Amino acid sequence: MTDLIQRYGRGLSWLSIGLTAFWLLALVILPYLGLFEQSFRPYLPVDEIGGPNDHYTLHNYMALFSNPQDITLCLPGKDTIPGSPIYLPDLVVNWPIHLYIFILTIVYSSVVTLIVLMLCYPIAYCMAKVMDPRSLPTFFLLLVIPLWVSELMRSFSWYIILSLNGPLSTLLMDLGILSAPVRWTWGLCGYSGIMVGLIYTYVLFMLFPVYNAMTSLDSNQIEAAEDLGAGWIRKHWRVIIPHCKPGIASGSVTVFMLAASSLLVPSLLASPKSRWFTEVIQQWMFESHDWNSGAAYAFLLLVVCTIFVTVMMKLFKVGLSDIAK
Amino acid sequence: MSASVELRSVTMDFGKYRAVDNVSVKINPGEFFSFLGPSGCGKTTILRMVSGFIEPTAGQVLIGDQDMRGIGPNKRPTAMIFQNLALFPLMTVWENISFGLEVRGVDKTTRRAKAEELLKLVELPGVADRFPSQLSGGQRQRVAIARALAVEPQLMLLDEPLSALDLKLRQHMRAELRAIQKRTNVTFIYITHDQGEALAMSDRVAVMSRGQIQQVDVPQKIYNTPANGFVASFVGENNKFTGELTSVSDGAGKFKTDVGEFTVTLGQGVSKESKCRLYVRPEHIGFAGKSKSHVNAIPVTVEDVSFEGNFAVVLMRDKAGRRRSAEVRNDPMNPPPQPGTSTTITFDPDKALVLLDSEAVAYAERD
Amino acid sequence: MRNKFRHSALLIYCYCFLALMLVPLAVMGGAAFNDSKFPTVLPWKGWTWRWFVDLYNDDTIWQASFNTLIVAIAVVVMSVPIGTAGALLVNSLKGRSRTLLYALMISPVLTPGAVIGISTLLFWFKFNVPAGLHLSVFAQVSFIAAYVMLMVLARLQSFDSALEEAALDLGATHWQSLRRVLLPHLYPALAAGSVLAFFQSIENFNATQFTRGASTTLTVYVGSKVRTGITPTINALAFILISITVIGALAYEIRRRRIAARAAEAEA
Amino acid sequence: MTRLTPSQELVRAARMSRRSLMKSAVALGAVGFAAPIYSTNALSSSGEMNFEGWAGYDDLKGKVFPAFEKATGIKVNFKEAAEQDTMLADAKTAVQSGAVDVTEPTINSLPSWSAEGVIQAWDLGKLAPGNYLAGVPGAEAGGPADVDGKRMWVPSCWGTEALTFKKDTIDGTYGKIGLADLWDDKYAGKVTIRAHSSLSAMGRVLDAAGKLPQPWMDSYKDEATMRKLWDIALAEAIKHKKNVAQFWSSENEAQGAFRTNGAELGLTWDSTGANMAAEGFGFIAPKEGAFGWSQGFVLLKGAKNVDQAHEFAKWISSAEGAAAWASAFKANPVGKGGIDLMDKAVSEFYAAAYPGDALSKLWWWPAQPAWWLKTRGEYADKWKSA
Repeated sequence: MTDLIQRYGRGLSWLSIGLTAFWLLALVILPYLGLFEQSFRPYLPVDEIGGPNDHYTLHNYMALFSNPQDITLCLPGKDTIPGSPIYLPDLVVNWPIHLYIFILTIVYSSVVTLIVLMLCYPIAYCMAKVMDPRSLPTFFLLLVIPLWVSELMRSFSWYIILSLNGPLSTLLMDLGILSAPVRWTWGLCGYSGIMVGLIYTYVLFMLFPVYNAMTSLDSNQIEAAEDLGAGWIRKHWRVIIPHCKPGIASGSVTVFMLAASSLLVPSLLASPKSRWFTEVIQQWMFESHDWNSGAAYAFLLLVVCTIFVTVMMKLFKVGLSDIAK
Repeated sequence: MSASVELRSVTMDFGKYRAVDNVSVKINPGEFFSFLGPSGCGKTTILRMVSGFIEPTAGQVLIGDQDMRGIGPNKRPTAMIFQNLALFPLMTVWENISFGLEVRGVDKTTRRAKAEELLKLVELPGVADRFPSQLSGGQRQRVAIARALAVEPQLMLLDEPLSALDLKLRQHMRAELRAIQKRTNVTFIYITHDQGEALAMSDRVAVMSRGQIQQVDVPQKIYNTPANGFVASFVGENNKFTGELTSVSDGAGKFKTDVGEFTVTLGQGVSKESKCRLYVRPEHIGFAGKSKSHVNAIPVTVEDVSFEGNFAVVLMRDKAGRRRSAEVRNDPMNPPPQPGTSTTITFDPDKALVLLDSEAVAYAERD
Repeated sequence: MRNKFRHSALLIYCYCFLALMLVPLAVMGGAAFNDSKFPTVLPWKGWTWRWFVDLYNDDTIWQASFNTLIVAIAVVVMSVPIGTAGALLVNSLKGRSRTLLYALMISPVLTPGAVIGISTLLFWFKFNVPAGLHLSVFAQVSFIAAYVMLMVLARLQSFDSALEEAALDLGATHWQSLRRVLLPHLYPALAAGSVLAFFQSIENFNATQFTRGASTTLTVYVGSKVRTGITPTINALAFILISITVIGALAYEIRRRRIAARAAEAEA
Repeated sequence: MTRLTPSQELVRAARMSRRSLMKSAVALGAVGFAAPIYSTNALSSSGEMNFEGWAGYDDLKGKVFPAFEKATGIKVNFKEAAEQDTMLADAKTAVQSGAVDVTEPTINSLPSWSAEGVIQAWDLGKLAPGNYLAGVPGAEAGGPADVDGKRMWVPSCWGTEALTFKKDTIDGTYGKIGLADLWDDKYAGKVTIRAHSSLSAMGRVLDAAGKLPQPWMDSYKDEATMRKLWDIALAEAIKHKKNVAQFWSSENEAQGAFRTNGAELGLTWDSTGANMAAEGFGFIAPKEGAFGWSQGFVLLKGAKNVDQAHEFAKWISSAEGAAAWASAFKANPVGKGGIDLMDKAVSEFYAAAYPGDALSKLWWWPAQPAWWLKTRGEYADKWKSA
């Protein structure tokens, strides 16, 4: 705080505090409070609100842990590709259905984040250190073209591409690679379509921060590492990645959060086996009209994802302070 | 215009750590004043208190007799040259230089003219439209100086600005800085851990250790009559002897060590009871061949001779196995003894100083 | 030499990535000319311009596009200063308070759009602010500012605060130092943040849906078409936008190359 | 010379056009903060009404509302909503703001609307109840449209959820094909269904086969019975999950399933059947009877244009209005004489879809109270993620 005033003076400090306060109070906290309060009360008809049944309860939250269902766990390697040669025994568990969906959402969001990171890192490196900087604006412009088209339309084109009689199957059959068309959204335990859609939709949210971090790395450091005989793996692992950690962390947090809270992509690119937690929230709110439970689930998603991100950052030894050093 | 600076019992604490401990010093207008000390001695903290980035925990900072408490860095008549120069990477050279004028609302033509003029002053014409990243280290150095001068400060604060330069350039810039200071007659406060820099440029030097000033004096006095063991060992080289004073009389005495007893001169505040050591600078050591007629003589074996151009350093071991060194002028007629030979070194009593030993010495040696 | 080979491989990878990013757009663009009511390229039912004609005649789409643009601009104008202020604030805090503030700031990113929309609507309703695009702006800013904050924060950490001190020391006010020293350093992040904010706003569906009142934005319009079936009119609009961007990018690149060639000639 | 960094390039570029940049930034800012002004809320109480209805039916704006305005002088401000749930969500807030007068939910969701307390009763004196076709749900007193003896809902059009099939591969003769076919092994990977309707379809199949301990209709009575019956239906459905090519939840998804995702048989809305008709697909009522849906108007509490709203509902019950409304939705009219004024293609499509006794076998979706919807959601989740 004193640091803020020292660096930016009183006027600017108060301005930034004021703007942040407006944002967090008027646009985030206060609006959420109403729903937050509602999430602790049962869903009741209007005339019973305020009546004897209207009391605070954790019931809406506990619903996540009710309704167990026999679920045959899908293990990677089995069922991923039609006619996969690997045989794994079925693993049946009896889990609360919404908890199961919730766990899958977190797992698949993490995988998506990881894949996106691996896709983006070389590109960010290339853009920052290899590409002719004068070509960058063009490259950027072309990269953001997909953003002109709404997420819905983009996901819809992927739906078309990945569907049974879509261009991908047709192309591969014309090339003689496939003998029969394939539903590409059914792979990876029924989540391949969703993952493709999420990766495609959120890849730029990783690329920009990592690229940003990469540009601030002095090329001399890379040369120094090369000079000291570091191979390219060591060079990246010991010099470049540590420098880009803040960008990687901020990109990963963004992508993970976006993926976990995405709704359009999982509903458009679903397979008959897939379900995303946001769809459950949506269902609470708009099919069951139960805003109370919907809000409870939404806050659960918020809290658990925040905890998850914090734990992951601890695990990988990236502090918030790294993001905001 | 130049201003005086006075620190009155200034103390600065960072949490539990005391960076500056009750420092008082007065710097005269137009003076080139250096704070010399190892890293962590508190000299940078002093500079930041003068410039106004931090406020002292206790005590006063006065610039031109005015108490500076509560006055921000942008309101003080100071200009700072940062260790890493802190040139604005996204401004061209001339914009960097005239930034101080720009924020004062000076119009562009005047600013540009002033920038060109200053570039001439620092002997760097023709680079006005480049970016700092397109300049060499020495050129950037000059731009930083020009930028600081542009605001016509009464006080220039320099935070080890030469540390990133190579030796040749550093020596050149020393002279340059000194010349600019004389030309502009601005008070300079210079922070460095390089004694050569401090001695060569400064009117006066304050040697610091552990947040305290050990000695303030002109460079010659600092070198020739150090106030204590810390100053002696931090500034220049010394042969150190551990032992005790056996007799004391009128500023002189006898100092007994395990390689003999020597006739010595007593430093400031030394008495028979004080904890002290004997310091003899390498250049004050002479060779007496095998004769032992001199009053202060130590038999040694030569281990190595390193030739430095105008002088040579002779490294030896005394009979207690301690390393000793001597510096002799390069004289082809009278070459230094060859490695392996046994010889005797001597030194005059008035060049053998017994100085107060404080924990600061241990600190400096550890460094 | 090995470096050179690796660099070429990297460049090829980049261009492949770019190409892959554009594949779905090709499918979408192709559907704009397919004489099928369903926006797909397969089966191909013949070339047609009718979707462009439909687009031209669709007043709702034009009104929705205009609304979308207004909202997007308002969102950029609000979320960039807010996100930047938030980043500066977080950056200057330490320990617990930083973690708490940071968590609060990114919480809207994770909150489902419907929740944001509904809570925004209900909250402003208490102050008699009716639903409308202004509430959509508020709802969108609440989470888009977080993206901006993240980008600015990442950029801030590479900033040498000695530059600010240097500016202050030279007599600049805090405001001048911000404007001339810090902001220029943040430009890339601010530019990227603005672009991101703009596009995020354009495609926001859920939060807008609940706050928009009687006005319609493009994505909401497209979303509402899903129930009855999207027609390639939307693809026609997308095709036009994409074409303009591609042509713009190409024109820029050609012009740049020509200027570069001329400069090289002049030097030789 | 050192190469400039991207940020330096940016600064250079920005500097070159700083003036124009500043100008446009200022302009953008001004427009941005002025944006809220554009979202005007036209609320007035004469010659207008605010209607929130289904999105995507272009003829409403193009033909129906102009015709209504011509007939009555009342202008309809139309807000489109993609989902009924959106309408209810909006209605919850409109109760206080009065921004919406009338919306158009389906009759089976009326209990939720009524329980939410967002609607008020119609004044039958200002309507023409005699105009409604007999048999349409809610047309008569004492029917499902009444709450506490008051008419809360009046019909606007109706339709079905029945079987869409690929004519090449499936024999869709009425009486041969039924809901049971959805679960037949020979259609593995070729079926598209809605998660919750398909469970109802399974329930009705099991019911017809006598495999349920009590009638399927009982599952609408209380939660315990519902869970008992739906557990059975769910377990049976999961055994046949491999049949499902794609779950649909909107018209677009249903069409996509047929057009590109290889579905050949589906339990879909009639509109899907109509849209797919030109592409070799047929639409037929299953032998067990089609699911019937009926949508209609509710008057919101806090409505500002009550008289105009009545005028509107009354006009839709006239032959002309009913035909216009049904044509726009490609559905069936609720007013007497409406069928004669319908678009010929539409009326022919329906004649073909309900041959013989199909209309008498219509299985109207029962009223869906809140607890039922909630439980249905749970089962849909289990069914989808199984």
